[in-house]
Amino acid sequence: MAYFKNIISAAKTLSKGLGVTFNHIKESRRSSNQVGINDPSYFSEFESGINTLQYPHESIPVPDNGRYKLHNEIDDCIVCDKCAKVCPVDCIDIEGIKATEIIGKTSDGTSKRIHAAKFDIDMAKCCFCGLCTTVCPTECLTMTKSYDFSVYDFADHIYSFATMTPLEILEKKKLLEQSEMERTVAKPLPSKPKPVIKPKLSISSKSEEIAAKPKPAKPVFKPRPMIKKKKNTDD
Amino acid sequence: MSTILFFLPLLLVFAVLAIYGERKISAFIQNRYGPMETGYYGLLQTVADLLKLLQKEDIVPRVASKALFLVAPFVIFVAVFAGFSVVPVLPTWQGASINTGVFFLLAIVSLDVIGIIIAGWASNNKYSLLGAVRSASQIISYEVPLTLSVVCVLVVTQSLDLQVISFQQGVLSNSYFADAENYLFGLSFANVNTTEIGGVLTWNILRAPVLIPVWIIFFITTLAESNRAPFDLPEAESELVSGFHTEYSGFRWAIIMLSEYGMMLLTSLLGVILFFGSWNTPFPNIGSIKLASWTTGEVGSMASVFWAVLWLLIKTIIMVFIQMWIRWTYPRVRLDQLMSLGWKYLTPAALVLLFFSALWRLMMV
Amino acid sequence: MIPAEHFYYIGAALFSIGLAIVLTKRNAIMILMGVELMLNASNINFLAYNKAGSLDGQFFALFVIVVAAAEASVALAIVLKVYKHFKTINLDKIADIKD
Amino acid sequence: MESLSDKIASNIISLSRFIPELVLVGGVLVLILLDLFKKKKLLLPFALTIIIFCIWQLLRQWGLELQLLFGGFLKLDQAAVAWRVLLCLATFVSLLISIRSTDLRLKGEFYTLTFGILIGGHLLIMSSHLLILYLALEIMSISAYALTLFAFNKAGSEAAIKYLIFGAVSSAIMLYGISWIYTLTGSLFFMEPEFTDSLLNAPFLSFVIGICLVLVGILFKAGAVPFHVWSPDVYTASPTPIVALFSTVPKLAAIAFLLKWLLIIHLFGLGPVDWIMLLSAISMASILFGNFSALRQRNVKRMMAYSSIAHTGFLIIPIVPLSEQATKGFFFYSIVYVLMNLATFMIIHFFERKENIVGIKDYAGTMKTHPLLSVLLVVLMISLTGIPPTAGFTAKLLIFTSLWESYSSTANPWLLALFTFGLINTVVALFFYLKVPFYMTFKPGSSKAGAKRSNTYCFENYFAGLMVLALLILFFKPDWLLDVINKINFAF
Amino acid sequence: MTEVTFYFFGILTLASAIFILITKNVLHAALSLVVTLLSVAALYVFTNAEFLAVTQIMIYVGGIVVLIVFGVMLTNDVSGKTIISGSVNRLSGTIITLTVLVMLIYSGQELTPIATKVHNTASIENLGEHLMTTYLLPFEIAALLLLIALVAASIIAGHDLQSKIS
Amino acid sequence: MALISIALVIFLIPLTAFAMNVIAPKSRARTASYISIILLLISTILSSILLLKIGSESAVTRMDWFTVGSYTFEVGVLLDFQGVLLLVIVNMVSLLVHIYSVLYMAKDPGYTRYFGFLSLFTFAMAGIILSDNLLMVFVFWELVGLSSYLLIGHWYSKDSAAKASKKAFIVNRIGDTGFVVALCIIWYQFGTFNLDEIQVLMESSQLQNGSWVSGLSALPAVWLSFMGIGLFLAAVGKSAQFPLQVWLPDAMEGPTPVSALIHAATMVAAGVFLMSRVVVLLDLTTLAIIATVGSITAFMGAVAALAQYDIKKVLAYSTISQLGYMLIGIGTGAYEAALFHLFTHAFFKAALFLAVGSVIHSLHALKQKHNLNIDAQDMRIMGGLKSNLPVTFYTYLIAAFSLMGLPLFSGFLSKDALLVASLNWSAAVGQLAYGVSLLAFATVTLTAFYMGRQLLLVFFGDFRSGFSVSEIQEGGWHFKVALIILCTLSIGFFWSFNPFDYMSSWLLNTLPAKLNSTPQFDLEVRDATNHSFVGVGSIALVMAGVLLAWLKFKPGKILTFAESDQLSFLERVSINNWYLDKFYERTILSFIRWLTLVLAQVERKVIDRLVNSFGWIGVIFSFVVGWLDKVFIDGLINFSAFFSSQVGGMTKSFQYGKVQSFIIFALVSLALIIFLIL
Repeated sequence: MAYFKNIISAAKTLSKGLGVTFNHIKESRRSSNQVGINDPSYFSEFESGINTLQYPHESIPVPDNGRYKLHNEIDDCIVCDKCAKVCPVDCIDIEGIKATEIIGKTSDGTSKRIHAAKFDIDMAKCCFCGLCTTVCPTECLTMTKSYDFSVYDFADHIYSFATMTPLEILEKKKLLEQSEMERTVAKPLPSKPKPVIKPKLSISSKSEEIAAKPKPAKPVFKPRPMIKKKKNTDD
Repeated sequence: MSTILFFLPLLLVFAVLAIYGERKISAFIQNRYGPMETGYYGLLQTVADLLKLLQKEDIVPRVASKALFLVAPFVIFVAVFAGFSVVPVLPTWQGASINTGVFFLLAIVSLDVIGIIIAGWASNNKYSLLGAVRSASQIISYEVPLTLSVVCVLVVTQSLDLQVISFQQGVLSNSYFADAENYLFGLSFANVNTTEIGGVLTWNILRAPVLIPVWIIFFITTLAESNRAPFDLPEAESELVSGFHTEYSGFRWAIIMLSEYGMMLLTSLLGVILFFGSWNTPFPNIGSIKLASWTTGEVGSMASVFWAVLWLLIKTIIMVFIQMWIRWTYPRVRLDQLMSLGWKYLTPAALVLLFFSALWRLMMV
Repeated sequence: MIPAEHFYYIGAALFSIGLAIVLTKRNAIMILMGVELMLNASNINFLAYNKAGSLDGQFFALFVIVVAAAEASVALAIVLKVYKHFKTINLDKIADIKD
Repeated sequence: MESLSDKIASNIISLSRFIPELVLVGGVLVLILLDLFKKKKLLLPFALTIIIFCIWQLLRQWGLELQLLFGGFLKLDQAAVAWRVLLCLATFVSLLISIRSTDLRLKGEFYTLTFGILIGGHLLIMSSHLLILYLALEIMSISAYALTLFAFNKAGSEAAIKYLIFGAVSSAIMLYGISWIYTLTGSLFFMEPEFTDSLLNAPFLSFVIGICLVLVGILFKAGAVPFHVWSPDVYTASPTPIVALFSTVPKLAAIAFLLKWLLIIHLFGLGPVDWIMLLSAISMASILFGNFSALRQRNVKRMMAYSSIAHTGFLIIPIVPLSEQATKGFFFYSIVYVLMNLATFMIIHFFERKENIVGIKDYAGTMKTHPLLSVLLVVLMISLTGIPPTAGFTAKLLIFTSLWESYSSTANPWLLALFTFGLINTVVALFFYLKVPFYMTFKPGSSKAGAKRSNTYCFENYFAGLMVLALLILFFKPDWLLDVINKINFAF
Repeated sequence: MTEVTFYFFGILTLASAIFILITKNVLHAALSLVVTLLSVAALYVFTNAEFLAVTQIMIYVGGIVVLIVFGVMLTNDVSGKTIISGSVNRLSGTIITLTVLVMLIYSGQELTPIATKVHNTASIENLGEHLMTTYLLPFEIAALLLLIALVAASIIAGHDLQSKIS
Repeated sequence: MALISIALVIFLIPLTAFAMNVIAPKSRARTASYISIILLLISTILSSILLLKIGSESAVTRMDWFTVGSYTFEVGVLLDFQGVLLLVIVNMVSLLVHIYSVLYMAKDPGYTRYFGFLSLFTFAMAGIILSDNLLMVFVFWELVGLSSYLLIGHWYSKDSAAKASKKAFIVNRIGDTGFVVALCIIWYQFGTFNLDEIQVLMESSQLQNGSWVSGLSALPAVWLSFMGIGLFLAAVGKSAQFPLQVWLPDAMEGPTPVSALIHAATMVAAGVFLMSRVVVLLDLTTLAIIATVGSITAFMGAVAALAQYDIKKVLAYSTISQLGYMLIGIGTGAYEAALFHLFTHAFFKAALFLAVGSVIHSLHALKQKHNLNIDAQDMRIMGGLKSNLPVTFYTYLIAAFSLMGLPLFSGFLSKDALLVASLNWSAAVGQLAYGVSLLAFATVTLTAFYMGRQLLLVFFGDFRSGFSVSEIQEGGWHFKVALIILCTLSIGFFWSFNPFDYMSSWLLNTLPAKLNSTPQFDLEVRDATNHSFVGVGSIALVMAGVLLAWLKFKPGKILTFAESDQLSFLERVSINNWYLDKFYERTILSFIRWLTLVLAQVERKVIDRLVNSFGWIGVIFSFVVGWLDKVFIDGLINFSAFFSSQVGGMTKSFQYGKVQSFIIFALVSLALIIFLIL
């Protein structure tokens, strides 16, 4: 009879279920070992014990190549603006001031010609794609292991890496204006006025070559509108 | 009066602990820790929550019918709390000794349906009303097998007084009934007299093993009666946004929760008293090792009070634990499943078992 | 001891109130409530005048309660049916059968 | 004080006398099970078998002396046996009527509720305790409320709620009357001498009120004026087999009980109240309202409702004088009433199902399309009126004879009034009963009835024919039945 | 003390009953009915009919009233409009009721209590024994009654469902 | 014993015939009708044998019917001369009508039904005749009424036929109420319904100090009159006497043979026969009433027959008139004369009807042949038919002479006896009682006039339908056999060897002389002193009537038939049957209609009035309140809203079907009952 079969199967499955949960209670006497992803037993030991991490007090080891918070070594940065251009979510905000002469060298020997007046990364916007790190010519922009950057204020997610004080910025701007004026006075026929109008684009010829690269790379980013389209049709 | 004095604090403490316990148990079942931060091992978490609730604003929706809305939680609470009045805690003390004890308990507890309906209706919210109607239909439906299963026990014990039932299930039965005799499994023809042995052997569930399935039915129905998972359709957070108490907040919500935990405690107590030897010790006297007598104490002595309360609470807490355990194991049933379980399975089974209980009773005499 | 007459007076008043409800309310369910009051009035009489040594009154009252439950269940089923057909249980509006 | 085992033993003995009812109750359970296991086709044959079995068991009780069962709750005497056989037969025929309507026939609940009414009738007939009276009336009422709704349409629900409310109120009033009598007497066994003794000593007003309140419930079931108002609606809206049942079983059981009740409240003639007056008035009112309201009806079933109200009045006539002979006439009338009414409803049901005829006017021309049935219906209508050569006449003759006899010995003017009134109304009755034959024979048929000619020669029509034949035979040879009735002791 | 409690419950009974009579809101009436029935149950206790009192609570309050409330909710628009019941026959109803009341009270005065006023306490055992011996027949009839009511209610309420299935 | 078995066979033969006709399939209809004719022939022969055997004796055979308590109801057969003679006549006329109908109804779709009901009627009639107790008589009385109802409504598709049958039945029931009342009184007084026992008891009963003592029981003397009047009322209904004669003309809607059998020869005579059976029970008052009513009916019927144009209606009114004669006989104590007239009338009236039927049949054939829109029963289109319907004409002539009361014919004998009796009675009672004789004699002239008129209009003169009279053809042998036998029996020789002297009639000599045993009934009315005067006088009156008719409708005279609005007063009275129908329509029927209307609605009305009155009180109250409102506070608008809502509520509450109002109604009734008891 289906009636009694029903009862029996119900009793069986119910007791099975109770057994399962009771095992969990039993196991909860101990915490499971917090092993990192590197550990070979990372997936196998998932079941037994309490899996919760009491986070502020303890945390899972992160692998060294973890890609979490962005970090810019401002000393090595030549303010080439490539990272800002390539960023799909526009989370990097850069403002550079042309220096009148070479202001220093990076660790790999590239000479720095531009002051970084502003180098802000909005981590709230960041999508951790890592494109900026790949385009960085001096490898000054890197992703770090640090994943805990919770804050109370939203604005605190904007990390500033520029080290210049407002006074310095003003001074450097003044210097630039001065030298510009000098140049226009000395050479009435300059080769190209354009860089003057758009200081941001006035990059050295070498950087111009590199800047050309992203253009063929654009199709790589094309999928974005495509994805959007797809979403729209889904809706 | 003594009922209030004893049970109200007990209920409050229990509720606080039970909520804590529930959170912990749910956490453990889900491989979590549960509350850990407030107090040692999160012990003060419920207290903190309670304090928070008490200072919350008492919101009454504008379109609610105000008087009913305000009074409903108290109706529920009073109905549940009145049930405690007949529960015996000690051999020498029980709230109110009325000879219709269990019957009264079942009757008065069934009143909380009214409270739930008032709450649901007065909220003037369709989720609340749905929850209330579900709750009422569920409670009414499950009252039938519940009563039947209780009657099974009553057939065996031949009394409605919970204190009498308690006395029957232990070594003290002789001190209360002059000629009481307990036999192993109630089979008098087997002639294994367990009157002096006591302990677990004289608990109802072993005095008449037919009560084991009865207890299962009893237990399932009490779950439904107290709207506990997997029968928590009336509250159904995911579909009905907590059902009849959707609109309640703050202190009144706390009272509703208190009633719910009170109901858990009450049904657990009732289960323990009816099936698991009430305040009697589980240890039997084995020959000269009078474990049972030692862990019972002289009636009236402080030791006796201690042991009785201890055993009763331990057993009750175990029952409560089982309720929680079940809650976090099973998914919520559907309404039709609920009804078919109640009417097609539990009720007939309870009827059949009632018949067998009567047979067992005949063998006991 | 309370004299039996006092029970009787309460019962009589309850009966009259029940009757008034039955006669004056439009809603079918209200009328059922009135009937329940009338039954309760009888029960008060039965219990108050229960003769010593006999349980007749108590048993009668018991059976009355049982019957009332049965009747109420059927009654509400019928009321629901009426509601399904008429979309009201206002007795004034339930008058379709004409001769 | 008897010991426990004595009580149990006496109960067991009583059970052996209670077998017919146990058969019915067992039948109810088996029918429910049959319904549960989807053996719907078996339901009707099985139900009929149960009733036959019950009748057989009843007939085995035929010669028994008066017995008190279950410690006096029930009184079993020859009259009770006879009445129960009659009720069983009436139910049997009502179930037969339902053979044509599949929607009823295949519903297990229909049988359960029908049997409920039958069992209630049995208990009412036998009861000698007010609690049994109440329970029996309630069993009948609750079954009847539900059966009223069995058409499951709008009209059915309306009739049901009216019936329900009226019934619930009447039974509540009756219950209050019972409680009142209980306060007066302290006893509920109304057949016992103590009961009547205490009633004799009771204050006049209280006595009257208590008895009258109890009468409400009984008269409600009997459908007597002024507690008749439910019946037209119920008769109109319910399925015909159920109406046939309503018009016989509860009504006869209630009036048979009324007779018993009247005997008691008469207090051996020592009572302070002249109940003859009251019952005469009720009887006259029933006849008047029944007949005159029937005159203007357009629906056959509604007309039959009023007809049955009038017949209630006629059925009360023979219980008014409280003489043995009248009681026998009453039983005879009841048998004839059952035959007439059920056969009529059988035919009405046939027309309703086959031709969809409900209005009296729709019967026009059926004499051409269904000659046999129409002739039967004509004879039935004549019998209902009480014209020879049908048993309807013999029955009326018997009751009026005994009424007259009683009048000539007591010279109670109310009896004379009742007598003349009843006779005059017999004439009035003619006008509406003959409306149906009039339309059948003298009006050209509409296309509706005449279009298709369905087969008249089916089982239940033969059965109706048999009943009509019985009516005719009972006119010519009423002795065959009266000999049996004369042997029954109606407890005087 | 007993008297005071008795009259308190008596007055409560009547007051809540009158509230049912005068209120227009059906649900309020139903809840007032709860109060009435509970206080009637309390009155039962004064006749030493404890069992009856508890039965009253269990069946009436726990069962019938809940059914009634269900009825109220299912026969009304649940969207929260107050459930109003108007009244009819106000004048005639009042007159009749008053007549009945006066008649009952008047004749109640001459109601000499033949029944004794001693309410004997019935133990549950006593009741049970009587139910199974003396009152066996009514008990069985009541069982049948309940069965029939069950069948009746199910066929009435469940007919649509049945016809939908088949 | 032999007699009783023969009687039972005679009794059962028509029932057999009925059953056979009902069962017979359509295709065997004719065979069935012939078989029933043979059966009836047998029963006629048997009853004749019975008549010869019984002589002037009487025999009663009785057995128990059923017993209730201590009472035993009995059934029995009473055989006496008058009964058996009527049995012969019923059987014979029925037989002839059967034969006649084979042709007359040949093409009717309801052929078997017709014959079945004819047999049923014969059976019922035999039952009335043979029953030995009044209860059985009543039973068959009803059955006769039923079969008459069915036969009148034979052509039920005709609205007028349906109405006529209903009218006949209902009017008869009014008479039956009287029968029932009389039965009750008889039962109370004598405790038996058996006719012979009643007679014995009645003879021993006395009138003392205004109370009627019989055996152990005594009643006020007025009950004796009531009983007689009750019985007479039954006869009034069945024999179509004033004031219940209205149904008989309408009953002519039935087939003509039916009219011949039932509404001329037998059924209507049942009332007279009943009177003759219970004549012992009639006291002086009743007799006077009977005589008066009889004479009034005789006169009114004759007057009504004067101006009719429907050929059958003339005969119908004539029948009423003749039945009035018979009742004059009963009332004046000459029951044997009444019976004599009953028997003679049966034959000649049946013959007249059948002859008329033949005429109608012929004209109907003409009508169908030419597909005309004429009324085949209208005398205005007839005339000059004697040449083409010779048998019909001569039989009609003989029967008409008999009816007029010309010597040599049976009618003369019996009418003479009646007239003599009435004159004697008037002389004995005196003064006002002469009115009865006067009306009786006047009727003689009127009878002669209308019969002469009919004769002249139908058979003499020119055929006025516009067709040649040669197109009219007489029916077959069926008609002729029936007509000839019937008209032969209307000749005086068969009834009395001296056709001028009724005193020498074998019939009158065989009938027991004086049956009336009512206390104080000591009139000697069987005095023949006036005989010669009456005989001559009546012949003269007949001649006068015939002469008048001749003058007015003589052949060759051009007849103009006035439209109904140009009729003279007398004609109008006549043609409308004294406006009785209209009178009843205006008074009794409309009253009854009103009564049923009122009573049918009493149920709801009572309740509604109740509610209504309460509503009124409410309105008045609200009016007062509103008035105060208006005066003291300027709340006119409030008031009108209040008022209208009150009125609206009131009207709403009038709606039918309110269960609570019913409860109130029931409760109020209950309260009334209780107060009634207190």
